[in-house]
Amino acid sequence: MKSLFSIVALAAVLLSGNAFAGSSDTKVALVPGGPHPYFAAWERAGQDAVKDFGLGKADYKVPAEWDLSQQNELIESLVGKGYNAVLVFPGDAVGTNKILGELDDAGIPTAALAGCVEQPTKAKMCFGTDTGHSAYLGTKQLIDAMGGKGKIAHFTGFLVDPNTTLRIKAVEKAVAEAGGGVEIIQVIADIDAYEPADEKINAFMAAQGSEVDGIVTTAWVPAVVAAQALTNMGDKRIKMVGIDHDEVVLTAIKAGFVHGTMLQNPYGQGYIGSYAMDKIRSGCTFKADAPWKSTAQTDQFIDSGTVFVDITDVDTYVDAMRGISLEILKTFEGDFLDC
Amino acid sequence: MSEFCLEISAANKSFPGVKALDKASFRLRKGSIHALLGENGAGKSTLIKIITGVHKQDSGKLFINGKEETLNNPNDATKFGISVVHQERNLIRRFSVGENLMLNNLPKTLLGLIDYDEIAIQSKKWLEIMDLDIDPSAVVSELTVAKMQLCEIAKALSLKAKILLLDEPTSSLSPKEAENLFSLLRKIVRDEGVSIVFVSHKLEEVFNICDEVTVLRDGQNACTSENINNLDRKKLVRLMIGRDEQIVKSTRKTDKIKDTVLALNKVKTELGHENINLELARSEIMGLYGLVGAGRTELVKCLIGLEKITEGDVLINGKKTAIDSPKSALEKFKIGYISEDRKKEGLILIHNVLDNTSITIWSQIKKAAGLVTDGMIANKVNPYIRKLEVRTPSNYQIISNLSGGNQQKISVAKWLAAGTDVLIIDEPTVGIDIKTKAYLHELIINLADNGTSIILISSDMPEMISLADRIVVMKDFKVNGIVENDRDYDVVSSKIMEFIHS
Amino acid sequence: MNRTLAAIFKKDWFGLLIVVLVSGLAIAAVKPAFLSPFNLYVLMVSTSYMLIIALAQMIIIAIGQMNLSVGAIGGLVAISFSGLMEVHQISVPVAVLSGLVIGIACGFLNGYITVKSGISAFIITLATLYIFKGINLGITEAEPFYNIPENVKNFGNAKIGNTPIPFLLIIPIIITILMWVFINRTETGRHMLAYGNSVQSAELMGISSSKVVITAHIISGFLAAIAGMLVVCRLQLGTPNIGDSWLLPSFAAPVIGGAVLAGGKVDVIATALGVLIVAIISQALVIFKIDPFFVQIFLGVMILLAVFVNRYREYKQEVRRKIFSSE
Amino acid sequence: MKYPMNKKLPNFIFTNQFGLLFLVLIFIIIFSTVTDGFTSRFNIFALSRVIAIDIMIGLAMMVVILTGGLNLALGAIGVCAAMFGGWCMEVLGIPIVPSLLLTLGMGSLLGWVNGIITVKTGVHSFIVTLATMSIYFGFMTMLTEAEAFRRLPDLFTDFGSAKLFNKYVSPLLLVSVATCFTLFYLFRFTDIGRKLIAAGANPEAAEVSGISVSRMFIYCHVLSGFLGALAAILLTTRIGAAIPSMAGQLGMDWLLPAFLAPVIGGTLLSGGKLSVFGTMLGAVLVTLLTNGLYLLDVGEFWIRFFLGIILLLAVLLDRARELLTLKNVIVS
Repeated sequence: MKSLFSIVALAAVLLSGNAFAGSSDTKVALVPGGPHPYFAAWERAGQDAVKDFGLGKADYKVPAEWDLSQQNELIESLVGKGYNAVLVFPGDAVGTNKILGELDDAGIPTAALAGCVEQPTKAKMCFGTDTGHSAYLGTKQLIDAMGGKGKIAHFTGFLVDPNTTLRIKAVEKAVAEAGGGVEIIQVIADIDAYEPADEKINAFMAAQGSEVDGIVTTAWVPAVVAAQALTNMGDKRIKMVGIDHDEVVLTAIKAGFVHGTMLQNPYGQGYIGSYAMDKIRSGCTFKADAPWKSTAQTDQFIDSGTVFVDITDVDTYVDAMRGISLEILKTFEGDFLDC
Repeated sequence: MSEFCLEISAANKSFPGVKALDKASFRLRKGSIHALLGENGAGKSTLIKIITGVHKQDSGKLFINGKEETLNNPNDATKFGISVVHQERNLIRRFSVGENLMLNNLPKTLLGLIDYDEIAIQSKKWLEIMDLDIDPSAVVSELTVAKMQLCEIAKALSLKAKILLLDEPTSSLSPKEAENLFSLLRKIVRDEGVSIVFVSHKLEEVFNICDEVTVLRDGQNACTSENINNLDRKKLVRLMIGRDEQIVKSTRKTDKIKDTVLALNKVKTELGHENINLELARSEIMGLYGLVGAGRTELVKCLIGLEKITEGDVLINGKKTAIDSPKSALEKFKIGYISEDRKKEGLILIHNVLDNTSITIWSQIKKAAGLVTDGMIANKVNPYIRKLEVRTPSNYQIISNLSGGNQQKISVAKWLAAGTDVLIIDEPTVGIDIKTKAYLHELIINLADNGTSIILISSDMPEMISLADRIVVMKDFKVNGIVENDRDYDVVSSKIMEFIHS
Repeated sequence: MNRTLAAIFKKDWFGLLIVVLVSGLAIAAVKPAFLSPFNLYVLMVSTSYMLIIALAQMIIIAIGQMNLSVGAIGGLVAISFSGLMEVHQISVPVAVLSGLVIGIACGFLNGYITVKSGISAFIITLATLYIFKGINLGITEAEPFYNIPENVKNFGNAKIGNTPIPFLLIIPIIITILMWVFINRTETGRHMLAYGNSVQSAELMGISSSKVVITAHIISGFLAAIAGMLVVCRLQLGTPNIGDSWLLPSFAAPVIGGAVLAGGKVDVIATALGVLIVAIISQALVIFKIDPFFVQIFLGVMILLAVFVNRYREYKQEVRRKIFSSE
Repeated sequence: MKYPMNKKLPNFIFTNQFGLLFLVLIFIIIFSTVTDGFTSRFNIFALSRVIAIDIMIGLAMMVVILTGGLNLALGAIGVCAAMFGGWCMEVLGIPIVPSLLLTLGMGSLLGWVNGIITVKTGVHSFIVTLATMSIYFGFMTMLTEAEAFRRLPDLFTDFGSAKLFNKYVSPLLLVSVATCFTLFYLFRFTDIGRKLIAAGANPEAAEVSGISVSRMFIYCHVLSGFLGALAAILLTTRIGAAIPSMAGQLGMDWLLPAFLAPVIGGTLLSGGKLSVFGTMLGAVLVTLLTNGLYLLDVGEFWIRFFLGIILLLAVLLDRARELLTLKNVIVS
């Protein structure tokens, strides 16, 4: 798969860039919310972190289902197995806190990766994308592309996911800032499965396709399906800003059917996250005056980089990502850690 | 070709725990109606299952038209022209009559698709043989039970059956329908060259139509292919139960019957009963007699609140009352109903003896916090289980493992335990062997003598006349007449018949 | 003539047909866009694979069982189908064929175990659901297959001439017709319904349970396979998630179509209309911009309504049956 | 409890529970020898907590299966109840105990609605609860706007992480086990319990025998809702907040444990026969397996596959046992 190759390339670059020495007994577990292509890069990132920073282990462990309890069970079993640091994409922004607290009591440092848990939390940090913020930026991009006026539709994921509510609010915020010119004509949610997404999004296109000028999608599946729909319709009038790096979206960008997408940095998250965990286990602590960003959910947030990619840089987004990852890594210890 | 179309010699069959057949033999003469008799558990059903290929005999030979054959499954039996009409209705209720008849070899068009016109034509032929005037496209579920029965026989014939097994065919038919059935049987034996194995507990019927008799007792032959003319009822019974039959002749004095416990006054029901007026006195046995579809069971079901009474009054001990459910019938008014349909409404087959016998009394005997232990139950019901001589290895035996007779005893026992004032007994002895039957008759009389009022529904005329004090004759959901029973069979039965045909 | 008319009124699908027409016209009256060619196209597309999914469940309902693994089979076939083409460069026809084989195999497994063990299909298919989905995830590790051959993609988008009718709809239509013939006009089909009506009676009539049950499950697997591949054509990628969302709609449509879960009563046409109704509703919800929060409630209420209607139609019949069947 | 129960002890060998107990022990031995960390304090504690919740969910489904029906809305009911409870505690500031009672009340109420509809329409509860699932869950998301209630009283949330018996066991497990004994008493030693079972086994016969079947069925649904709410409470203390996604989309993440435990535990899907302790052991077995498989490194993506296989083996094994025991039954 292309995305994988690019990640390998990125890895190579990072390798040459920085040689960290020393070996430790840190055994990091990278636990996504469930089986999902977004996290695939974590596996490679973990392996590289082991090589580069001499960790004991940094394994990518996927819950059998996209289900909070399953994730908790997995994490608990991993701890039972002797993993002593956990990077987790919170199965629920609130619900995951409890187990993080318990891990902390057991002397196991944890951090939220790719998505945040809401404070108060025992997670050392949230290293990832501010879901709200990226939705906000994406919408901004879209509004610019639309020339500051027009009708917007917003497609997003499960309503029961607190992030969804954040995204809806963020999009509204961006629209509000754009002044009267832009309005949201429809929000379609709960389409994290492909078949209903296909049905609903196309139904929307059929009913509103002529009126709507822009589409912003803030979840993986809607992004893929909407990109697909626009491609099938051969419609280049409607501007769309997607999210993440699914090939369908990227191809649609190249083909000009999708204006751009908000990329996140899964590899960097896994790579630097593992590094940070090791540091913390080796006695480092976060500085009091660390340059935290703060988000709707937490004020211990470190941005893993959110890049807007459009047709001009879609082929080179890997480099863009690399740049950011290197940046973060260079300054990470200095800025954040007390060792 | 031998003169016997079916022959079984020295068949043995045992199941874990019992030897069902012990060198049993059976010969069916071509073109004859052959009675296969025996108490429940004597091995009849096992023999039938062997003939129909459901079971395989452990040892012994099976000949068809003089050739030895082995039947591995029911289909084999069908191939040899053997087919059976079971006690339970076995038609597909949502399918049309025609399709049911043809289901095993549905006529097809050139494309291999089902040809419904052809079904109608072919099935019509068989229906006519059974003198059945039904549209083949009629849905089975809308037929009367009697017609379903005839359809099943028609179906058997349609399978080119040369050997027809009828298991308790009249158990749910009225005498008239039974007589009609018999003439048809004689007809198909004559015209269609069919030979019939006839299984029944009603000996009158056996003498009525059978040519030869084979009796099984404890898995062995008590007699084999005995000509009916060499037998009389007495001999036959001795062959079956190994001793003489005590015929229950009620010597009850009806004059001691006084105060009315239950009265129906101009009752009209949701199911279509019109203007029903009845009075039931304390310790009276009131018979409800009528043809299938006369609305007897339906009436009592309305009475105990399973169906709605739309007009008229129900008076209990003179008080106007509305019974909305069997629950209140039992708990408020102490009225019980022993269903005709043991398996469906009578018993919980997957539960054990104890629970089935005590189901009616849990609320009665519960202690604080609803406590009901097996011990408490056993104390209450064991007397009745003993009284009725239920044969079961333990109180924890699952009901479905008991014989039909014992099952029936349980479904009676639970109502005795409940100690009701009014007991409605629906077809108490259908498919019950003579011993148990006699026993149940005595029991019913004792109950009445001890002050319980009984409504008895039965299609078995002798039974009705030997038990009931008064016989209410119903027809088309109406009461056609009431016969005071002076226990003179001929007089009473002819009176009843008049009312039925009036 | 009158008799045939009366017969039609009695049919399960008649009421539904009315519902479809009325609701369709009503929506169109308010939003003419509803009848726009593109919208009709979308409607037919979503109907196309849902139709097959519903039939895959219906055939199992017919024999009085349930198949919880319909979606899992569909998903497994979907990823095998696309995987074979992407990873092993297998030609489309061969890929389709192997897809069908896998579906049939899964169905056979369900049927065979159910018959031989005598355990309720509900449990067996619950277990196989996990097995099939497990294989799916094991193979893909949750990564979709993207490189679907162009001709497959085109098939997923093409319309017939300049009508709004999608190619995707052709196969489902054919299959629906075949299923109708199978259920109503073939011996095996009738035997299945007979079995669904009463296992005991069917066996006494010499109908072989194992044949009936296994065949039904094979058909179910076969249909699930087709549905899975159609979805791939439609989405133009083979993602492991295909099938995850099938279970509820697969039951909803037959039930709205008046199927009896106890078995023995299903109606192909009514089921098809059931699918159409569900599709129309979920479209209406989008067209009328119904608050996303309402959507769930709406679907639930609809299923209940459908059920109430069916019950009401049966009610009087039952009273009559009570009179005859007892005694 | 296998119902109806045979007193003679040797027959226990043939009961479903014995088979399960056996399997559980076998797997415990296997896992504790071949995996590292299975017997670790942390793991056992974690197990005890997961088991506690799965038992409760299993029991909640069991009491509806008893009627020969299903309760697909179980998860939805649980979440609705939990959210309601969270609202009581956080927004209304009602003290813990009354809040919990209200939560249980809400669960029972929703169960009651299921029961009423099922009984009045005579439609199979599968369809009814399929519909109410969407309805309940829809209303919940609408009213809460998917906002979680996370500022719950510490006393309440601490309960979920409290450790007993030398930090090996969670108090949640005690709650579940206590519930098991209560249900065992109900079904084995009370008139109402016996009536529930009779009604489930053969509604017609029960009705004719003077039991109000519809009332019994409604009781079962109410009980199911009640236990569902109880499970939701346990889950809330365990994750420290009442969150709409605690049982997944439409609450369907609960369905698998809900079915596995009773079914493996020997509860008859056609109704009228249940096994409280069987359900308990079923939950233990399934949780044990998941945990063990995670520890065994079979590769996370394959876990579902192996779970499916083992589930299949478990039911087939149980079936074999049944056939074996049937042989000692007298034929007559």
